[in-house]
Amino acid sequence: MTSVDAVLSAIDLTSWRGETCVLNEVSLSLSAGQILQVVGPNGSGKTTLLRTLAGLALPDDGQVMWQGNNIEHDRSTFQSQLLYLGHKPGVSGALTPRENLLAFLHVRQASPDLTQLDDALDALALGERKELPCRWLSAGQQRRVALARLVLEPVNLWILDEPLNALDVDGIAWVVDRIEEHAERGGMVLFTTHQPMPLVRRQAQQVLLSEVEMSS
Amino acid sequence: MTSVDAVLSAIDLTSWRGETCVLNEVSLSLSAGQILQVVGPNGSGKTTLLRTLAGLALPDDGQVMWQGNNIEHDRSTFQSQLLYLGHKPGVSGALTPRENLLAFLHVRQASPDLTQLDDALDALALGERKELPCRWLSAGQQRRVALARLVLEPVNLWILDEPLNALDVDGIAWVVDRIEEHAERGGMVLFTTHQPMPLVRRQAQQVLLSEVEMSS
Amino acid sequence: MFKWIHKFGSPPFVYGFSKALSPWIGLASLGLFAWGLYLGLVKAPPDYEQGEVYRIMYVHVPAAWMSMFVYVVMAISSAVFIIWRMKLADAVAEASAFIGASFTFLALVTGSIWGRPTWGTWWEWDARLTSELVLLFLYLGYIALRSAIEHPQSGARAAAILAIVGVVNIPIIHFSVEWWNSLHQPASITRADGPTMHISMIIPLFVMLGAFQLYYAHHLLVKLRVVMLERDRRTKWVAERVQNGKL
Amino acid sequence: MSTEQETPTVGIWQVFSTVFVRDLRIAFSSWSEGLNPLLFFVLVVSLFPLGIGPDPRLLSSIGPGVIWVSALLAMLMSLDGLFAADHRDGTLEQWVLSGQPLSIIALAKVCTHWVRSGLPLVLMSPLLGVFLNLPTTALPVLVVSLLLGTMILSLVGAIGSALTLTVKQGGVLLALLVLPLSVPVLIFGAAAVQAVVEQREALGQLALLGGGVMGALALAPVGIAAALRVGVSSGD
Amino acid sequence: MSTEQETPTVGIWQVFSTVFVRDLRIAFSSWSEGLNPLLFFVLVVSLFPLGIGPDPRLLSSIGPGVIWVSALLAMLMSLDGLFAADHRDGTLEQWVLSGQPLSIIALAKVCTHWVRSGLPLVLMSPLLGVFLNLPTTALPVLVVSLLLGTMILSLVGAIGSALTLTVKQGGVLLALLVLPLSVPVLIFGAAAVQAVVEQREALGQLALLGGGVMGALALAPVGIAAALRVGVSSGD
Ligand code: HEM
Ligand SMILES: Nc1ncnc2c1ncn2[C@@H]1O[C@H](COP(=O)(O)OP(=O)(O)OP(=O)(O)O)[C@@H](O)[C@H]1O
Ligand SMILES: Nc1ncnc2c1ncn2[C@@H]1O[C@H](COP(=O)(O)OP(=O)(O)OP(=O)(O)O)[C@@H](O)[C@H]1O
Ligand SMILES: [Mg+2]
Ligand SMILES: [Mg+2]
Repeated sequence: MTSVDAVLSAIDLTSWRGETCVLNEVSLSLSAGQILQVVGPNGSGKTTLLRTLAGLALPDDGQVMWQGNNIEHDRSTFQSQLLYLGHKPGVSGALTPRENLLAFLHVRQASPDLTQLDDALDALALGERKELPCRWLSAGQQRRVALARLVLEPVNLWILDEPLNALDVDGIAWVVDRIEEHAERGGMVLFTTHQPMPLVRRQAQQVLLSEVEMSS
Repeated sequence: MTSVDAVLSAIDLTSWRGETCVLNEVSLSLSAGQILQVVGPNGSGKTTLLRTLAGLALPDDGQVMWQGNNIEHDRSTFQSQLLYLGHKPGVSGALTPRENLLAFLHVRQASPDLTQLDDALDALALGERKELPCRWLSAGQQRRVALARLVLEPVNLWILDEPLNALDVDGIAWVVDRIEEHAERGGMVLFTTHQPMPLVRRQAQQVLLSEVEMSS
Repeated sequence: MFKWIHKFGSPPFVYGFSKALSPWIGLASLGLFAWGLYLGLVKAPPDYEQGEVYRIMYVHVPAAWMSMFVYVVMAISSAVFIIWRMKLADAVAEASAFIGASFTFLALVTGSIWGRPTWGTWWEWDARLTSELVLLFLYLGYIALRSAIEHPQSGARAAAILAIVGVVNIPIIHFSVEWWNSLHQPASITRADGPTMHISMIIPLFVMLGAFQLYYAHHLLVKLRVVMLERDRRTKWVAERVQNGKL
Repeated sequence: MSTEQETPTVGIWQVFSTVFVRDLRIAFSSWSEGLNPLLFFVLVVSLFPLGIGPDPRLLSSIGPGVIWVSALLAMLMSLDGLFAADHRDGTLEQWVLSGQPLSIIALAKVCTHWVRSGLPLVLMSPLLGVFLNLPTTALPVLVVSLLLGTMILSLVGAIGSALTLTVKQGGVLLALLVLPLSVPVLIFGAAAVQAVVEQREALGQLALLGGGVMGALALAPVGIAAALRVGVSSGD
Repeated sequence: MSTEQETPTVGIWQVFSTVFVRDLRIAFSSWSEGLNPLLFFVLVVSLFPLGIGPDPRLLSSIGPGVIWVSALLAMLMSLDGLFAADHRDGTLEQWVLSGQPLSIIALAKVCTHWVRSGLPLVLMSPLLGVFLNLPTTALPVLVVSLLLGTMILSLVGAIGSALTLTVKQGGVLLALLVLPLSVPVLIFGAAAVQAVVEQREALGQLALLGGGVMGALALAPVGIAAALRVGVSSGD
């Protein structure tokens, strides 16, 4: 399943949790402009796979390669090209949406563009609430704060674990648009969702994970 | 919007959060066999409304009536007929699915039916994992544990806040079936979801909450 | 009876009542202060043991008594709030917290100043002193808890529970001198078999106590209005008052 | 549909034991956690000789105080997260909505807390007494005073823990709330031991502590329940 | 597409100050929280006279030890949640994945912790010294020793806090890990103050503490970063 021009590739990833083999020799590859959806029922190992690809979890076997190098050997090059949004949004309840986002931006960019930040918040219907501590926001609003990073951080690879969770119809449309736009500009997107998602302009490839059987 | 045979009714509920009026004189009523979906964009106050109806949050104005009595005056009668599942599933990560469910059952029933419990876990594809601490389960599996209570606790009123979150296609179908079944048996269901949900056998009524404007 | 409570407990009525009354109480308190200080500092004879130093008593003792009195008021109104859901009672508790903490602080400081010449030390880990310090912490905890909980209604109820629970400390403060033999004066005025102090020293003390009480009442009434405006800012009666310029 | 007659009422005892057993299971789901408060107690007591110096006369004269203060701190430390996990995962909401008396559920949780934190500390205390040169005649009183005292601390502390449920870094606010309330316990407890060390009667102090346990048992569960209800309603 | 040249590299100083300011903002987002570790310190110090009794000679002889032990406990208490909130809401994952040196981010977090917990406690200590009848000549040494000591405790304690990230009730396990490491700090710190009280030189102990700060500054951030990486990868 590896292709020659793959930028990100995983080779024979195997992950055990307890006595269960959650990932069994999973391989995949992703090249510029590609969208890849990881599909599988609840508990089939999608989150485990995405976390392993992002370098957050170590596989028991196999490796993840970024531009031909194992990501463990050159973490910071890989990570500076990666945006990972997982089940936990990474939004601090004590800070406002603006403060939350600014901290991430300042850590990754020398001088982030502030008008762009305000535009993004407006586009996500958070404009009125950008000075409110995030713990007061609704579930969907908190997720929107995290998702604003999609348009603020210019990186190549997006790894999104159920980005549509808790979002309303408008929110979903916004995310879908961003994903397609990103791929059109040559970026790569790896994501999961259980929702039927209309990707209009580009077709997503799918990686199918099957149900995990417990070996007993 | 109140009807004569309403079992649960809310009259002019008003809730302020900070300087924002999240619920502005919302009234609704629900009678036996009815399904009611609360609809509205992110942050429109759906969660606030459901928590208020369940008696978890106090409204600034207005009241919630159960069989004609204010729920604050006779909490335990109301609550013993209520199953509320919110954004947080109420599943302890240190306990197994079985232990989690048993604790809830034993608190509400003198002698719960254990075979029914195992059947429910099997139906939710948790059969193999019923002895695993819940913190090891995937997001969708944890939600399934909480949802198993739908078939285990014989109560009249279900209040479900985004019960379909994190569920896969099979899981969604299971929940939808349970909701329809419950209504057919004369139960009442109040729920929210952002997903297009095919209620095949019964039509859900809708309560529409509009976007919340901040008064500044 | 219930109707009566309802009328006199209604915010607009209390607001008007407080507005009309508070200046007079303030004046009366000032008057008593002047009289009490004159009696205490000029008229009362010097103590045969302590000389002139004892005169700090006229601030210390009323402040110490008030620190406990205000706490009891706070606890009782908290109980009323929890049991009958009377919002006004909670406003009284909220308005009392800061002034109560101030009285406690004053008692600690004046006690300390008094301790230096009489016991030869600013501070002693004696039971009454410590329990007064603990009372200060209770007040601070009450204020901190209220401000730490964001939803005002929840903050009010949480603080009320704390105030009620904390009231167990009041008898401990009062009886601490008897339970532990400590440096501090045993009760010489508030005892079952009558006071042991000379009458010319006691009268100014009670005048000062009256002054403190009235000052507390004055402060409470003023603060109550602020608290009520803040809470009812969205109601009709506040809007009407704002419109008529009658704040 | 009326399902009311289908569900026979649940006895209070069943509610209590269900919650008690559930919480014990969580507490001891890993052995190290079960032991933790005890180890903390031992560590704090052994810090003192390090901070103060090894003079045995000095140590034995401050011994009762040190053991008592350490016990109080160990209890406080373990109180911090008493309801936090349940609140975070939503279980607490479910208890509030269970339709059963919340004070019984609260009492069950306090009992688990005491079995996990208070009891081991009581059992360990004689050894630490010996370690700090307390006379052996003082050890029984040490044990009894800690037995009663830790019960009060569990009960009263749980109120504080419930009150600070939604406060972000509740730990220190908790200390601010609970310490003033536990000062009398500390004073009577340490005084009882000190009395025996100085060969006086300690019955009076112990009786007061016993009365405290009774009072706290009667009143605290209601307070905890009220505080939990407030905490749950004050937003997620 | 190659976006690499679009993003000029971010200096280490910017990373540090961003995280430092962000955390300070969270810490002081309510005034009461900012004050809390200090209040805890004051409360614990005042517990001892209650437990031990009011004898002034006894108190002043154990004064340095009591203040030091209380400072250590206050630091410990505030260390408990150092990374917990960030871990729970997923921010820590984001720091790990930021592509920036994690040790710098860790150092920034430790600095916030010290400013919030250590510094106020250092500033308050002279007053408590007076309360416990320490001679005024001992106060400057008390302040300096606490200044250096709390820095070491913040740095070393953060390693423990990072190690107990995924442990459920980490508080007490944290104490277990950190207390043994902080015993030398306690011994030298208290000994320095005791030395001045007994009119001896305290320079030796202070120099040792200073050396400790240097060593901890050099090594701890790397340790914390490693521990955080492990904590984040060991499950959600
Ligand atoms: C910081 C130091 C002190 C504190 C915190 C303190 C606290 C208190 C308190 C709480 C009371 C009220 C007790 C009650 O009515 O139940 C009180 C009363 C009193 N204090 Fe102090 N005190 C301090 C120092 C002193 C000193 C140095 C003296 C005199 C030598 C003194 C003399 C008195 C007297 C005469 C009363 C009235 C006793 C009675 O009849 O109840 N106090 N103090
Ligand atoms: N210690 C363990 N022993 C056995 N099975 C485990 C253990 N830890 C995790 N698992 C299993 O590993 C799987 C982890 O799945 P993961 O979280 O990656 O699923 P997912 O595909 O993201 O599911 P979802 O759609 O629900 O988010 C689950 O099936 C879980 O039950
Ligand atoms: N203190 C506050 N000040 C201003 N607005 C607030 C405050 N607290 C909460 N809000 C607003 O109140 C609303 C609460 O909405 P709620 O959580 O009920 O939304 P919801 O309809 O459930 O949304 P979702 O679909 O995202 O779950 C949000 O719009 C939130 O921003
Ligand atoms: Mg997943
Ligand atoms: Mg919601």
